[in-house]
Amino acid sequence: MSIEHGVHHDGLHGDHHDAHHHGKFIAHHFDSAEQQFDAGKMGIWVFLVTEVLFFSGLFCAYILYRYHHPEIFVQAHHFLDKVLGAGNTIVLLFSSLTMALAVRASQLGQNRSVAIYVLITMVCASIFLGVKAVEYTHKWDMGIFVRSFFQYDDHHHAEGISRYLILASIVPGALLACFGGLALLGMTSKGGFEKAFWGGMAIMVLGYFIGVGGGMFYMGMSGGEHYTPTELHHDIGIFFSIYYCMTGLHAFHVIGGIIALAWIYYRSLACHWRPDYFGPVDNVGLYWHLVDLIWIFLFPLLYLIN
Amino acid sequence: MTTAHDSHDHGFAHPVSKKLLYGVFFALVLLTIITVVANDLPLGKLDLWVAMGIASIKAFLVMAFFMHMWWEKGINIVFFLSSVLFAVLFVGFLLLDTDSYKEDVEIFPVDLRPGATEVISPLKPVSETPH
Amino acid sequence: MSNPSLAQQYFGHAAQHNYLNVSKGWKSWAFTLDHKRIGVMYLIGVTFALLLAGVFALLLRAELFTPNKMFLSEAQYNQMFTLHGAIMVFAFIIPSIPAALGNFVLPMMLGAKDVAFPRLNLMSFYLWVIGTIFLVIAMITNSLDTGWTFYTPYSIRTSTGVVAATFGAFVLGFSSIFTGINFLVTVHTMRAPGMGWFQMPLFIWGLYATAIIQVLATPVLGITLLMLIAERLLHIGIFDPKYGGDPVLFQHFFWFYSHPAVYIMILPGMGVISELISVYSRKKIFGYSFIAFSSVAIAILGFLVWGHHMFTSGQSELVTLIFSAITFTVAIPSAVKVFNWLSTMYKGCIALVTPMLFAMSFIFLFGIGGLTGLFLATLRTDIHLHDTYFVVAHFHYVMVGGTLTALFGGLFHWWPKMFGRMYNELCGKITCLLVFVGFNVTFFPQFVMGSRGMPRRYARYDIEFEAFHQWSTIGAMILGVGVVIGFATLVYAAFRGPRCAGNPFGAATLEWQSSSPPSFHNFDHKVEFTSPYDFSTQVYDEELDSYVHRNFTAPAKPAVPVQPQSI
Amino acid sequence: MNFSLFNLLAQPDIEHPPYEWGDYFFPVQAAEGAAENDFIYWAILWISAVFFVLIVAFMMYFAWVYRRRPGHEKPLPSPSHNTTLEILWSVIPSILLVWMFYAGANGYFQSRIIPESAEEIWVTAQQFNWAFTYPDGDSTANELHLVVNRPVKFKMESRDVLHSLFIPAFRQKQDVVPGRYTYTWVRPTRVGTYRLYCTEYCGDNHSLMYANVIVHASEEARKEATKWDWDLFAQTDPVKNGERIYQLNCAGCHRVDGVRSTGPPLNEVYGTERSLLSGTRLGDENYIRESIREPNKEIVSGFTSPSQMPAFIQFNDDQLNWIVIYLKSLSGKE
Ligand code: HEA
Ligand code: HEA
Ligand code: HEC
Ligand code: CUA
Ligand SMILES: [Cu+2]
Repeated sequence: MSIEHGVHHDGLHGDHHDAHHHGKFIAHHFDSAEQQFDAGKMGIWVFLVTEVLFFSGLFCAYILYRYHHPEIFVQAHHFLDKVLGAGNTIVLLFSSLTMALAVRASQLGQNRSVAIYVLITMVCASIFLGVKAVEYTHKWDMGIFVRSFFQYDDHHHAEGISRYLILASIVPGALLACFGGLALLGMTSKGGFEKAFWGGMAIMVLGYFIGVGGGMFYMGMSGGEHYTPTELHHDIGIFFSIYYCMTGLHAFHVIGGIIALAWIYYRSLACHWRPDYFGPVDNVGLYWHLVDLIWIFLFPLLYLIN
Repeated sequence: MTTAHDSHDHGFAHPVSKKLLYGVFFALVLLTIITVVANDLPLGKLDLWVAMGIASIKAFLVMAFFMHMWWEKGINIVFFLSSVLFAVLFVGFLLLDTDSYKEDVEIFPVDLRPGATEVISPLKPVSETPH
Repeated sequence: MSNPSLAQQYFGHAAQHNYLNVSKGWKSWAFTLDHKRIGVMYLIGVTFALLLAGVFALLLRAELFTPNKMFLSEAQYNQMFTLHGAIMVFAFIIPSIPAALGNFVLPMMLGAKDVAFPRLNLMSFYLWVIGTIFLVIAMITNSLDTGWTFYTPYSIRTSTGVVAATFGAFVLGFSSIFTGINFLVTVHTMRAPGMGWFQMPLFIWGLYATAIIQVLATPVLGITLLMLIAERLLHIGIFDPKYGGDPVLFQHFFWFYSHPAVYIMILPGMGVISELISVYSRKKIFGYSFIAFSSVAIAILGFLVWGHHMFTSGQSELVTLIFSAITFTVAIPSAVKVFNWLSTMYKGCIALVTPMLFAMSFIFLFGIGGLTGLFLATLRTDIHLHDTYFVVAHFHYVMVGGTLTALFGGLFHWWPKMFGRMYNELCGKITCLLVFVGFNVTFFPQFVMGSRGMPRRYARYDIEFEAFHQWSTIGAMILGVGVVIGFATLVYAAFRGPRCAGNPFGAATLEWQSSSPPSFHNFDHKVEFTSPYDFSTQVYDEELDSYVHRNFTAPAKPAVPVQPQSI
Repeated sequence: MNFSLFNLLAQPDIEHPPYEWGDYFFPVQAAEGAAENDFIYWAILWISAVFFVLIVAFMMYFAWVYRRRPGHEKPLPSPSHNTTLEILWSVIPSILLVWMFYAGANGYFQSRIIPESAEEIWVTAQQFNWAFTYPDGDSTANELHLVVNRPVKFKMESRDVLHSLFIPAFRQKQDVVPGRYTYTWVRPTRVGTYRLYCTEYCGDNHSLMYANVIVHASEEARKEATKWDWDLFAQTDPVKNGERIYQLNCAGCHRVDGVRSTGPPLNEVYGTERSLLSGTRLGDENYIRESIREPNKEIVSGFTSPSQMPAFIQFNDDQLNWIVIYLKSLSGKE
């Protein structure tokens, strides 16, 4: 939110302002760093409120359909792989830990540690997306789409790499190339700032490929999600509609989180954080924990049904 | 819980001790493993509630310590919890309603759904697949 | 009374440096972070939306002059009322008072320099622009014919531009959410020193209650519209009965937002009316805390009644009963407000000027609108009245007679503050009269027509309803003229009206302590917190033709104009 | 009564409507529950009127007596709050509101609880037609035939989008929801003809989706009105029968002179290659039958999907055959 302004206002205010030291990042309309921090904090909490209610629509759809058609859910969960889901859960929990550590470091003004912790958080987020990409594309290969396109076909077991997975990896691949290239360019400039930033970005995208690699390796080991039903419930696609909506929306939030984290990473490299100014890290952290929190519920709801 | 704070003063910054953060993380991992394992136990109907109970504990841990809610201002906690309250209200009313007219939906023949004939079978006929 | 010439210097005509002339060029507006400029831009925007949707209203009224086709085909008629309703609701009425007037006034009333998150505020405005553009794109490419309610499965089947329009509404929802977050935080953290919760002006209480709804309800609209888009593009089978979905579920989702949204529309209006009645009666508002709490009560209770739009939808009897019961409870806090306003007028010193006349017509029209809500909340009668013109009349009485009237009253009240110029009182009164008369002629016959069974959303109708429709059409034209005169008066005043000083009406809320128009930082001097309804602090200054604060002392340092900030 | 502004001036011959209008404020009370509905309505109206008149009277009175004028430039001393008053004016309306809720809920349940003895009529709603199927298997389109004083239960089903069955004279309304059944019931108490409207917006011709409700004095009269006139049909030649059905049901949308109107012209359907959205197909007998029974299944190119044409499920095999024979005769092909 609005933070970085006011530098040029110093000294221009009426006398009541002189009592406070207006720091570099205090906006002109706040009286003190603490007021600004409190406002930002409350703002982000209220924003999280809207996020919870945003997801509540999908949770509601989930609960209603599960309550009325338990048989669909029991049948459908065979298509989801618990191990991948649990693995991803732990990746996200770990990212939450590093995020909390980043916040702590920022409160102590340790900008370098913030950068490292945030980078780890971003890498975890990418790993998460990579694993999800494997899960999604594997389902698409078998014709498991949303309700109206659902046409299950067990015979189609991916030999080699899924076409969909290659498509899904185009954007991350391109990003990796871009960031890598920029990092290389950054080598030449002095100060190392650009190198560190773009290098970090490249490492972040690498996380995606780590996730994909890990997911495929696991699939290869376990033979993938095996389920050969004799008869499917005619509305089974609704489960997957809900599954794709929920996890898809969650994935969008993960991507949004990565962008916000990249911004924090950038500002950490620029050494912006001080014990009286760390609001952005704290606020992005809160957002990131919420993304984790939602997954904590999604995992048992979608993957663990008996 | 003040012990969790570093003793020296940072103004409004209240860093949480690393030990606590690591401890919470390990608790979370442990709970994740427990849910996965519990899923295979024959719990019957309780199954869902056990899973949700564990998820709630995990949520509590994340909110209280990672999100510093334990030390948060009361008003922000009220705001956040109110979102859960309203979500519950929303879902609650809908459950109540859909449950009462469920029967009228269930007795409705699937093949009378408007224009539904094309999409009845979710199984692709084997003969059509190239493999 | 302190030195009038000093007062002249700081509150006098032609404030030297104000937020309007502090910087020039379109960029200084487009990228401004100043809540006042954003408020003005919002005002221009919502007025555009009102006129656009108003033209649709007049077109559809014209078509209804005869039972058979005049100049619109059935399909065109359906598009007309859909665009009218959707643009009015999403692009006009929801942002109108909060985002236009509220944006301007709220920080000043709190004695703050700006809202808590100025950049979020600007973003909210641009989201409004983008959302409205999407609605307009839908309008001119494929049009839209689902009704503003987007009920499935018709909204999935129709060939019109549902995706663009719903996406527009989705974006507008976020615009509204951001305004809500901003106001909520501003009220919590940026009140002037000394201003406790119960020293806030009641307009702020209204906006605060509104912000609660915006934050808690609008996200559900967001997800509903996304699911509708997904349903239309991918057929996810949640709302579409063809794939096992449930259309009644969609209605629940929609009204979970859209009922609370009607209180987003009215609560700020009620806040405005509380200010007007008190200022123009020059009397402390009666029952302050009851009015304040009733706003919050309406906001919260408003979440528990959405099912009253679905009494005949196939919703279960049990839920229907519960929703009907809770609906009645909302009437109590509304009644409390009306009675407190009346008591404020009692023994007051009432100036019968334009804003006060609007406030009085608000009480009249909102009274009818609210009371007819009771017929609809009553189960037996709603079975008959649902989806007839009775409902159309009800909601226009509350939305046009209520909110639009309050908006007009508020604009006339704060116009001198916003632009430092006075409007023509006679034109103001004419506007008020035309709007009042035109409005009643338009919508009163619709109650009768609805009771007789005239369904809404009908392009053609049975000849028995002809007379009612004809009166209604004539009234709409009068109303349209009134609206146009009103805006013409205001626009003329903003550019050519006689200059006026800081506080021409003698109001005691903090925004009137600034010059007119306010300077870039809102106040050039230390804000002196006084009770918002203690009019004894305001004394008339003949030289200025304005009121000044009794304890007014000139600032120690002359105010230095500062450069505006932008992103 | 006709209040048309033009008609008041010109006093032309007023076309007599096919249904009854009722008095000024309400349609006639033609079913059980109508009187109760009107009573509750009037009661709320009077309660509201009392409050409203008082409020406006006080407002005008204060505005006049305490208007700002020379000699009255300051408010008079008066309290700024009074808790007793606040309680009073919350509690009195509350009591009235509780009554409204109670009366409304009571009436509502009577309009929802379906008597055991009710006969069951199936209602099929479709853009933009109503079809009614009676217990003895007869069916009618856009005309609902009832017997006075006999309770009927409507079992309603929609073939496409939401519709709503609304009979103002009966004060009864219920949405028809696709994908499930909805129910409502009425007991007509007055012989006559009334309007039935669709009150849930359902697309282009929503406002034309009305029907007439004819309440008969006896079962026999109803039977007479609903049954197909087999004698008339069986004795003339099939082409004539088909033409008659065409005139009654199809002519609104289809012409037989090669000109397109709402639907394609029907004179050359039989025996030619039809171009459909999904490809081409020969216009044979089966195609015509399908077009009538399931118009949505295939859509003629140049028309929108879903088809605007209602599914005529009420035709029996004979009737279908007659239409086919009639269309064949038009095309001149064998
Ligand atoms: C600004 C918007 C606004 C406001 C404030 C209200 C206020 C109320 N509304 Fe309205 N309503 C709409 C906008 C609004 N409504 C819209 C847009 C629709 C239709 C949407 C659509 O379908 O397209 C609608 C539809 C609607 C319905 C559904 C009708 C139907 O479709 O069948 C119902 C049913 O209960 C209802 C009830 C009420 C009630 C009880 C109030 C109460 O809050 C009113 C409370 C106020 C008073 C009671 C008056 C003041 C008090 C006195 C004068 C003192 C005396 C009081 C007593 C004796 C109690 N409204
Ligand atoms: C804020 C909300 C709002 C407002 C202000 C209005 C204002 C008006 N409305 Fe609207 N209306 C709705 C919200 C609103 N309406 C909604 C939600 C619906 C339901 C839609 C649905 O069913 O889906 C509805 C439906 C609706 C119907 C029912 C249609 C139907 O069911 O078939 C009718 C019919 O009379 C109507 C009439 C009017 C009229 C005459 C006005 C008048 O107040 C308008 C006054 C006129 C103007 C403001 C225009 C002035 C401008 C000019 C004269 C031109 C000048 C031009 C330039 C300078 C460029 N409205
Ligand atoms: C409300 C309007 C409407 C009515 C009434 C109607 N139709 Fe149609 N009909 C259409 C439309 C629109 C189409 C084209 C879209 C489609 O293929 O469904 C059509 C298509 C057809 C076709 C296919 C024509 C072709 O060119 O291949 C036949 C046959 C047909 N109708 C027969 C009938 C008969 C027989 C009746 C009366 C019993 C009837 N229709 C009543 C609107 C109508
Ligand atoms: Cu059918 Cu409206
Ligand atoms: Cu409502």
